[in-house]
Amino acid sequence: MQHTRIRWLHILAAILALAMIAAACGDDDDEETSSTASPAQTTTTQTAAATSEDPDPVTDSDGSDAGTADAEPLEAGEVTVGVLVPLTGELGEFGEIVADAIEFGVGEINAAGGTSCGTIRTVIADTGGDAETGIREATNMIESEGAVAILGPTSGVMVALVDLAKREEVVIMSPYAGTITLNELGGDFVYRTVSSDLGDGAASGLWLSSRGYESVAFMIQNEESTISPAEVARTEVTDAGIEITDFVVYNPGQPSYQAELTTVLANEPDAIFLAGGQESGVTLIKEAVAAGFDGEWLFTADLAVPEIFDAVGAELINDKAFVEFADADPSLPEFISFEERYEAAGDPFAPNSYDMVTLAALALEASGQCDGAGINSVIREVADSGTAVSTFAEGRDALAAGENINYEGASGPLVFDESGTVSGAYTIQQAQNGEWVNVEFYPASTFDN
Amino acid sequence: MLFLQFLVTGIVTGCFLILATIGFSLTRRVEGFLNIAHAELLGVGAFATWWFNASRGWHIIAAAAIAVVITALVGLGIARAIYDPIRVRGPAVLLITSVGVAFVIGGVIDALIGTGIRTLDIGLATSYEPFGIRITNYQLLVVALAALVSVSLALFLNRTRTGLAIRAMAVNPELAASRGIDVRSTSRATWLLSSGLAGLAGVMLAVIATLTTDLPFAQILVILAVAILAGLGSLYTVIASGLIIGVAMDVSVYWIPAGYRPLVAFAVVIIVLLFRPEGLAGTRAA
Amino acid sequence: MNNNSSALLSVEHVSKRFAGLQAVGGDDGLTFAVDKGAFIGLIGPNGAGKSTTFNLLSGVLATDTGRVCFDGRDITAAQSHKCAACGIGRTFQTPRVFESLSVIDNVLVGADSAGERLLGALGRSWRVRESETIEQARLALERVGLGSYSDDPVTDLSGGELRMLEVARQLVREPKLLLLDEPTAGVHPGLQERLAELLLNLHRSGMTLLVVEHNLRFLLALADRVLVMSQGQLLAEGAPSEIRSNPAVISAYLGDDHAV
Amino acid sequence: MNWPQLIITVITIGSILGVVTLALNLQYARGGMINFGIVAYFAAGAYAYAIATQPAPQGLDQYSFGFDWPWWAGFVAAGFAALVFAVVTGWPTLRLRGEYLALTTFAFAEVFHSFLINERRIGNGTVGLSNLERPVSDWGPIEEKYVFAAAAALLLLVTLIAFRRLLNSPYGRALDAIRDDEIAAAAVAKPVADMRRQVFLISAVPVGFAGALYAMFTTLAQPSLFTAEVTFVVWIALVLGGERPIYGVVLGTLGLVFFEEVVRAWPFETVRSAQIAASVEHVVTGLLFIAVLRLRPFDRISEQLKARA
Repeated sequence: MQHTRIRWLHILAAILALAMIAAACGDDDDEETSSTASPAQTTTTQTAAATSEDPDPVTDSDGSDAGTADAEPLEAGEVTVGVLVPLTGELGEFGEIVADAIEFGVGEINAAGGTSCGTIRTVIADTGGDAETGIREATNMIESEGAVAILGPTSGVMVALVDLAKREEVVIMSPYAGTITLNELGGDFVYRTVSSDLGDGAASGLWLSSRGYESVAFMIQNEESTISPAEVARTEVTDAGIEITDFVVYNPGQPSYQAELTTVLANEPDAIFLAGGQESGVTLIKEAVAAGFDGEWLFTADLAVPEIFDAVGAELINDKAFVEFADADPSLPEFISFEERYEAAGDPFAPNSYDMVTLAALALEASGQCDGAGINSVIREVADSGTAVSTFAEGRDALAAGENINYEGASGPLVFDESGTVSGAYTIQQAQNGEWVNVEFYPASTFDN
Repeated sequence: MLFLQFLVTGIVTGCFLILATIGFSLTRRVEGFLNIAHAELLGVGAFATWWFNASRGWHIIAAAAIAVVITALVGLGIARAIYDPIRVRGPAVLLITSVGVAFVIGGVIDALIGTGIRTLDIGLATSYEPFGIRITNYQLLVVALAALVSVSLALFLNRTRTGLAIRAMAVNPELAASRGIDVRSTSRATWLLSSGLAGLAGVMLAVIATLTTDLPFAQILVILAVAILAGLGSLYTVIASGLIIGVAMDVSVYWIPAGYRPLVAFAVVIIVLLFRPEGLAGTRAA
Repeated sequence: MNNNSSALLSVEHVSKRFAGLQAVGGDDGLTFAVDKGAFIGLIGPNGAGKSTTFNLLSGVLATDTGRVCFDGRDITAAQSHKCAACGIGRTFQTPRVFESLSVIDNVLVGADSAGERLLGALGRSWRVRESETIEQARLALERVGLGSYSDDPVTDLSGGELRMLEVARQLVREPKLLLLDEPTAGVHPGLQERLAELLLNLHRSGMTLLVVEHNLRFLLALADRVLVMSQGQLLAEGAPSEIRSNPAVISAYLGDDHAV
Repeated sequence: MNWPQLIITVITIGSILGVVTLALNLQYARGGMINFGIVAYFAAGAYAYAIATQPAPQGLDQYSFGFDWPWWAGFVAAGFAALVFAVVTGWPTLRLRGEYLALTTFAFAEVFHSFLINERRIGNGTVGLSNLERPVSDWGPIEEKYVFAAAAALLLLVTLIAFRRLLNSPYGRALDAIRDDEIAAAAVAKPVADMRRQVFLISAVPVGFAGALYAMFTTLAQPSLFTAEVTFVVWIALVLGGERPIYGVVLGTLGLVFFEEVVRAWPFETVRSAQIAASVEHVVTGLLFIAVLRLRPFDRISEQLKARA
């Protein structure tokens, strides 16, 4: 037993040593970065000081000076923004759209000379849609890369990051996390440039109710982002007096969905509301059509891509299928201008993503504080008070002229409610000759009760 | 009638599970460990089929044949390069290594294919409704293939020299070696066979499902369920447990929400194991 | 309980079948009794059911029919560790040792320590008596002639030494009844002598012994009574001298064996 | 690369997972029980903590229970929940051996996971319970991440001490005996079934605590955090570290988390590079497993440590 005790002490000593080294290094690190944009506690005091000195930072035309003073940490006068999206896994394609749109937005901002905190540098990481990876990558971005904002998480990851964001005083924003959980958690350091699933579901419900169906079946992928809007749509449809023949919640990743389809098809609904991913969606559509279903379809955003026509076979869904998703009003001048500048503007959530990064940059500029707390303190004002602007350059110039600004985004007017959510517009598109064509548009005002 | 429809669907599901599990079970019996990478071999088969069929424009049968051969060779190569040198370290190390192998194959497929969905260039399934029960030609193909594979594998294992050698290895490797069985060539035959079967299951996956790079590995849970239920038993128990789990999962949808399908599969496993601790094969040692 | 007062162990109409084959007990089952302090030999040809009988007595196997009483208690349905706790110690036909433990630790497992209970182990009180227990274990090893190996890994021992180790593991628990299954098999002559001496000593100190043995020269010199089993049934019973001359025994067992 | 941050993360996550690996080591290397559903006990702890400390449901919440207890009560509840789950799963399964036990526990974990996803009244289904309570938000001059790292390390340490003490006692000796030969152990009056059950139950408790700590750290209890992948990771750590030596187990876990963090610490500035990195990460991780399992570096280190002591 004597031996074990000695060995034991060795290990204890080693762990303690490791912990001490870590703590020591940590202290050093704090000293080095405390004068910088690091979100550590020292910066918080600066923030407080800044706010008390400048009660209205938006009008602080001196912001650029403060910014350069603050921006020492990043050698080349840079400010870091984390892009945390799924690049692999089921939502990989959407992650790519979002990341590309952010890249485009950052390019514009930097081409315009960057913010007064410096040019924007992005660090990109893949979450694979996994919350744990999201937390660890976000922590890395904040602690190691000094990110002041994290853009682009999906619903599940976004929910996981809420606490981290508030604790570290870093703003997180998503262009597509509709989950209703954020309706309670969001609003402080947590924002999204898309409306909540309540609106999404309401739009689906509205469409289904307006088509004159007598019966509708719901097929819902077992995920938060599909179940919560479907629940809303269910209420809407029930209230309209339409019979819901089935409400099937299924797991994705199956080779076939015949079992799930059995009762749905047996009940012969006029339409199927399919809220699912591409993999399950395509298989389901093919299996249903092969089994003789010839009613109409309503899909959700995941299927709002042109690849669906290749995968399913355009002739199977032409004219019969509709898709519903949060979308910019194509008649908005801001969207038209965005479309002219960015070739992939029509991709789902691309305008929302562009708006997200532009807003973050404008808030950085307006607050004059190059950190998350600064963004958080002014982002609502930047979005909705004063001179209307639609690009970063316009906004920066207006701010420099001492004006308040109101960012009118490519995806819509962008006004954050209490939970940090914007009210959004929705589009219904129809499959026609192998492509999606707009047939109905629900502006944000449709859902203001 | 609806119930019968569920039953038929369940049988088809079961037949796919048989195809997916039969090779996995063979490896487990002969090589003595759970080869988690088997699910990714389905992916190799599926995406090889897709590449030759949809990208190169080959006929589906040619694409499928070459895909099966490729998968068999990939499986054999992995076994020789990675599993063989550490065989002596026991099943736990082999199992964890196979998780590593699954990561590598998955990563390579991811890098080559990328995100998004892939479908074969084949027509939509045709439905038949004999006696009011709906079944498609692709479903019939799955059932036919499962039956064909089962019968020919049974004949192979019982009637051929190599087959008998594989069975002898499964029962007692040392004894087999001492009786003059060429262990190395028998092991090669086993790997070619089990990986080829994974390739075939992959082909069927490509035919009936919509491919994503995540889809093959998503099948590992059900494969495990079937393999566990079958225990270390013969080919026939794999067939039986594939059908039991397939039918249980699909018929359960008749009563309980579809989201619970995996729960049903594993609940069946637990219940069977509690009564027959060695799985369906069930020869209990004293 | 109808056991008579001097019988430590009584076996009544016990039988056991494996997959339909009768292993122990014929039509009426196996019946015998072991008196307190006796030294009994159990012999019979291979497959006579001797080891199965041991497994039934020590609770490794459950009986199909019949009753086993030990020290005034019915242990018919008792599990193996309960039987051991009652005071039945045993060794195995092929030695069973704890391969990852050292020789002394193998013996220490035999001793019941306060530190073997979950809460006891987390406390420190078991350490008080541990040195005493270790001393006992060393003594037990000395008695079986393994004293010099105590800190070696058990894998270094020969087959015969492993048998001795099993005996030592039981000695340290001081069982009331010790069942020895072929204690001399594979044991070299020097150790055999030592074993004979040990068994006599144990016998003299009042321990009850039941020994299965193929080495009849060894056993018949020591035991004071011998049971002969054949095909799961008791064939004969008596003093060693009677058994040697019993014609039934000779034909069933000794006839086709070149022993004695 | 920001080394202090990396070390903090490695200590925090590594210690939490280390507790799980230690429990697995106790069950496997000493108790001879292969538990392939260890993640379920971890999840049970996390969910118990979440449910205990969560405010009562309101508004859009779908969960039915929230007791709003203080964090320490939640922590205790987590250990208790893991224990209860171990009783429920251990009672029918522990008479199974080896692979069959492994696979049944795996099946139980899958059933539990599926249940958490589908029964939305327990924990909101797939979205899980979020914004969980953290013990204290204000630690004065000490940053919270250090507090968490210290708490995790402390839990690991306490578990290590308790397990070591147990295993260096006659109890541990008896366990080894049972694992080596059940029949022989029973022949010296060791209650084999009882002791196996005890080991199964006591090793579940720290796993529950680790689950609670993990829930506090991530402020989240979500089904996607508790997939079979966690079980795989912990087993990999166990095998990497060598099954037998208790320090090797800790070393293996810390090493694995360290590797994961180093891979992730690399900043990618373009979408394409991040995409390539994502698939390369899988390949590299897989290759590393294969290499480490063949070369066994951690095993050797801990053997050397042992030889020196």
